[in-house]
Amino acid sequence: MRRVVGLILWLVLIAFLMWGVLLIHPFGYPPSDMDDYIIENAQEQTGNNNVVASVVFDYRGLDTLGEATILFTAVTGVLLLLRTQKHKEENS
Amino acid sequence: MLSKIVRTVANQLIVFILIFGLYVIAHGHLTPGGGFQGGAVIVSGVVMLMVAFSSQELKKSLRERLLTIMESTGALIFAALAIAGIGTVVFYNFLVGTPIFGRIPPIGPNSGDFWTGGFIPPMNFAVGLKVVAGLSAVVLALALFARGEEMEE
Amino acid sequence: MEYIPLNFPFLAAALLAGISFYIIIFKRNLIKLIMGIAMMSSGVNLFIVALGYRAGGNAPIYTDVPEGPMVLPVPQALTLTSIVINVAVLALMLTMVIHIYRHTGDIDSKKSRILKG
Amino acid sequence: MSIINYGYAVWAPIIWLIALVVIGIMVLVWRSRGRKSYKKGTAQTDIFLSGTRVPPEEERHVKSENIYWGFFEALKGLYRVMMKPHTGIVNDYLLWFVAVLAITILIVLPKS
Amino acid sequence: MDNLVTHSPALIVWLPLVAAFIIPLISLGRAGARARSIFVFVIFSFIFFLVAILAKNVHTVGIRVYTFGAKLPELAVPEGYMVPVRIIFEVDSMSIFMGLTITTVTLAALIYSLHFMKGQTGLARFYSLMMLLYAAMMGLAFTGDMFNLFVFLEIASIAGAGLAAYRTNMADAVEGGFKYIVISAVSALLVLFTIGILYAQYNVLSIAALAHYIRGTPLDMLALGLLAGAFVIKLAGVPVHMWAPDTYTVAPAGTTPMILAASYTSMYALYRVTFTLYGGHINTTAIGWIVIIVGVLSMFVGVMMAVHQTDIKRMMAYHAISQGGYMLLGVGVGLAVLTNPVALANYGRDAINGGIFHIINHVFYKALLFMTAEAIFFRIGTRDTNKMGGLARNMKWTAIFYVIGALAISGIPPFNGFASKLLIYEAVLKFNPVLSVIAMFVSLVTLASFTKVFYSTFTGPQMPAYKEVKEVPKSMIIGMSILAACIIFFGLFPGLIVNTIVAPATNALINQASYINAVMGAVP
Repeated sequence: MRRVVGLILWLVLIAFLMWGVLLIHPFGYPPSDMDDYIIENAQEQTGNNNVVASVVFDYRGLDTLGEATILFTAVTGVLLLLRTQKHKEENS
Repeated sequence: MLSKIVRTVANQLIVFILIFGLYVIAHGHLTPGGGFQGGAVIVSGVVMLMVAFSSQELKKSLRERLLTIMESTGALIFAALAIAGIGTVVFYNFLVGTPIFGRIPPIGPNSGDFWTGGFIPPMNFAVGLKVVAGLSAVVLALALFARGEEMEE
Repeated sequence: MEYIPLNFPFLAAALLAGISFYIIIFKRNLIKLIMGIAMMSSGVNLFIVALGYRAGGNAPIYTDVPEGPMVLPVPQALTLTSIVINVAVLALMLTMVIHIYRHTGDIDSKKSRILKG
Repeated sequence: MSIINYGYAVWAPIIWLIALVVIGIMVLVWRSRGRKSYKKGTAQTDIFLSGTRVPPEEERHVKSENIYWGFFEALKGLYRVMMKPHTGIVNDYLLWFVAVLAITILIVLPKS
Repeated sequence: MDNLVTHSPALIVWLPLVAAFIIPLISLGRAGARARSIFVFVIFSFIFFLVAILAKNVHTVGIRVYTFGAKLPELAVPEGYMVPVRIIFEVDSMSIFMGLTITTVTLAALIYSLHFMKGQTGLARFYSLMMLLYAAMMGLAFTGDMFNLFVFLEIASIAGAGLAAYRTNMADAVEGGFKYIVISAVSALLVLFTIGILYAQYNVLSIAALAHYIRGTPLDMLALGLLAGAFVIKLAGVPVHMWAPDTYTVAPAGTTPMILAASYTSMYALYRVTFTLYGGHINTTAIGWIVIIVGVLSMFVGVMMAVHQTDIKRMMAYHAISQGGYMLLGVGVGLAVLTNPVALANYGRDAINGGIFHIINHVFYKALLFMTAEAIFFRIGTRDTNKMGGLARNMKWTAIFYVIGALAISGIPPFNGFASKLLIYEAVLKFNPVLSVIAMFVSLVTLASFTKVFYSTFTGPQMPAYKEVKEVPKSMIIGMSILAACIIFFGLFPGLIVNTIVAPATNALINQASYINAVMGAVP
C-alpha cells in the first residue's frame, strides 16, 4: 500500500521536475544580464583576474560569509555532539 | 597503524600536499581554486596521515584547543575584512588601489599578477585557515569517537 | 557547439535529484538515507552549474584565457557555496547517526522511533 | 488607542477589565449574603465513599491520561485514523513531504 | 549615530556572527564561563539597541535597502544598468516585525539559559550555536536575495539541529535532532533547485528584481509550488508537521523557543514568496486556498493530537502546530482575496493583520509555556504528566507563568491570544463562516487540553516524591517574566501594537510595488 502510493507520488513529482527542466532555455544559451555585467566589470571593480573568485568574495561576499559560518556551525555542532559528558565539568 | 613503507611515504608526501594546498589557496585570485578548495586539499593530507598512522597518534599534535583557535581566528579575519570597508559599505573592496594586493590588472586576458585582487587573497587565506582547522577537527573527532575516544584539550 | 535537443544535461540533473527522492522515501537504512541526500545535492549542484554553461565558453578567469565567450560565473559561485553547505550538513547528519547507533544498536529508521504518536 | 474596531465588533481591554472588576465586586457582595452554615474542618467536608475506605490524598490524584477518558473513548475511530501517519519513521515524513509537493504543484500549475 | 543607523541592517547580522566566532575563544580562558556570559549579554544588548533604532528608522522612512559591497548602501542597481548585481538587504516593516519578535524571544531565552544550563558540558559551543541561530534568523528576515535566503535557511537548520540534539546521552534527543536536519536538508535543497529554475529564466537573484519580472509562466508556477511545499514543511504545517513535536520535545528549553521562531521565519519566507515575489502578477486564489487548507488541517489535527499527549512538551509542540494553523488561516484568507480590492479592504486586511499579529503573540506565549515545561523538567527530571502532581505548592512562579501562557493560548481575554484570534475569527467569518467556527472549536479544545495539564501537573495533593522540589533559580524566572510582561502588555494594548507594528507589516506584504521600487525604482 505504502509502496504503491509512494511510487505514484514519486512519479508525479519526478515527472513535474523533468517536464519543468525541459522548458528552461536551450542548454548553452542562457539569458545573461547580470552575468555579463560581472564578466565585463569584475576586473576593473575588484582588480581580480578570477571572475568566480570576484563573485564569491566580492559581489556575493555575504553568501561566502554565510558559507564560512555554515562550516563553523557544522564543526561547532559536531564537536558539541561528540563531547564527553562524564568529566571536564565547566567552571561555573 | 599501517606498515612502515606507507608511513614513510606518507611522511614525505605530506610536504607536497601542503605545498600544493598552499599554492591553490594563494593563487585563488588568479587560477581556479581558492580558500575552500586549497583547504580541502590540505585536509586530505591530514586524512592521509590519519590512515597511515592512527587517529590516536594524530590527536597528540592536533589538539582541540589549537583547532578551535585556528578556526575562530580564520573566521574572525574573514569577518574583519568584510567589515573593514564600513567607511563605505560592508563588504566594500577597500584594498583596491592600495599597495597591498591593490594593483589593477590590465583589462582583458593577461598573464596574471600576484599583487592584485584587493581583499580577495587575504580572505582566501582566512577561509583556508578556517577550512583546514574545521574539517580536520570534524574528521578527527568522528574517527576518534568511533573508537570510543575523544579529542585532547 | 550545436544546440543539444531536449536539454539533456538539465534532464540528467533533474533525474539524479528525482532518483534520490526514491531513495529517501523507500530506503530504511539511515546511512542510505544520507547517501540519498548527498545524491540529491549533487543533482541540484549539477543543475545549477549546467544553467551557466554558454556554448563554446571558456572558464571565466582572465589569466591566459583564449579568445571567446565566457561561461556565466554566478552559477559556479553558487555551486561552490552549496557544495560546502552540503558537506557541513552531511557531517552533522553522520554524527547524529553515530549517536543513534550508540543508543539503539541499529541504523534502521524503523528502530529509531522513540518519538511517535 | 486600545480598541480594535470593525464597526460591529469592538474590543477594548481596559473597559473589559473595568467591567470585570465591577462584576467581581458584585459577585463577592452576593456571595457574602449566602448561608453561613458551611464549616471547614468538620465532618461536613469529609469524603464519604459508600462506607468503603477512602484512599489517601496522593492516590486520589487523577492521572493525566485518565482525564477526558470519555472524550477519547467517543473519538476512538478518529484517533485510530489520526495516529496512523504519526509513525515516527523519518521516511514516512519524507513521503508526506513528496505528497504535499506533488499536490501543491498539481493545484498551482494550471493557473499559469 | 547616523552611520550606525545606515549600517544597522548589516551590523545586526554581522555582530552575532562575530560573537559566535569569539565565544569559543573566550571560553578557553580560566574565567571563561563568567567572561562568556558578560560578553554575550553586552553584545546582545547592543544588538537589541540596533534593532530598536532600525525599527524606528524603518517606521519613519519606509523600506531600507542595504547593498553589500557597493559604493553606496542605497545603490542596489549599478549606475547605468538594469538589474541588481550584488546582495541586497531589504528591510521593510514585515522584516522588522520578525526581527523584533526574534530578538525579544532570544533575549528571554538567553537569560533563561543562564542558570538552566549551568553545570552542563560544552557550553561554549552551545552559546555559539545560539548566536548563530539568532544571526541566521535575522538574516532570513532581512535579506532581499533568494540565494542568501537559502544560505541563512541552512545556517538556521544546522544550528537548530545541533542545539536540538544537545542532550546526546538521551536517545530521543539525537533522534529529534536527526529528523530535523533531514527534513531541513531536503527542503533546503528543493529551495535551491527552485532558485535554479528562477535564475535560469530571469538571470537575477534579488527578490525585488525577480518579482519585477515574474509573469506566471508554467515554470514560475512550478517554482511557486516547490517553494510553497518546501516552506510548509519547514513551518510544520499538517500533513508535514511530524518532525515538529519530535524536535521541540527534546530541545533544551532555552533553545526550543528559538527553534520555534526559526520555523516562523520559514513562515515569513512563505509569505515573502507568495505575497512579494508572486503577489502582484498572478491570481493568488489557488495558492491562498492551499494555505487556508493547510492552516485548517494544522489547527484541527494539531489540537486533537495535543489533547491526547501525556508528555508535557510534546503536548505544547502539537499546540504550536495548531496555533501555526491560525496564522496560515488568517494570512491565507488575505492571500485568497488579494486580487479582489473590495474584499481585501473589507476583511482581507484584517485577516492578514490577525495572522501576523498571531505570530508575535504565539511566539511569546509558546516560548513562555515551553520554558515552564522545562522548568518542571529541570526540577523533577521528567516530562511525563502522569508522574506529576501538586507542583504549584512548591513552584509558585512557574505555576503563575503557566497559567498566563495557558490563558493566552486559549484565547481568554484580556491576554494577547484573544486579540489576534478575535481579528482572525471576525475576518474569516466574512470570508467563510465554516472556517471561523472550526477556529473557535479549536480554541475551545486548546483550553480543555491546557486545563487538563494544569490539573494533573500543578494542582492536587503534594506527591511524596516531589516534597523537596524548590522553585527554579532567579534567571529562569526573569527570562519567563519578560515574556509574561510582554503577553500582558500586548493583551491590554492590542490597538497600539496593531497600529504601530502589525498594520505596517501587512501593508508591506500587500504593497508589492513599493518593495520592487525600492530596488528597481531607478531602472529606466
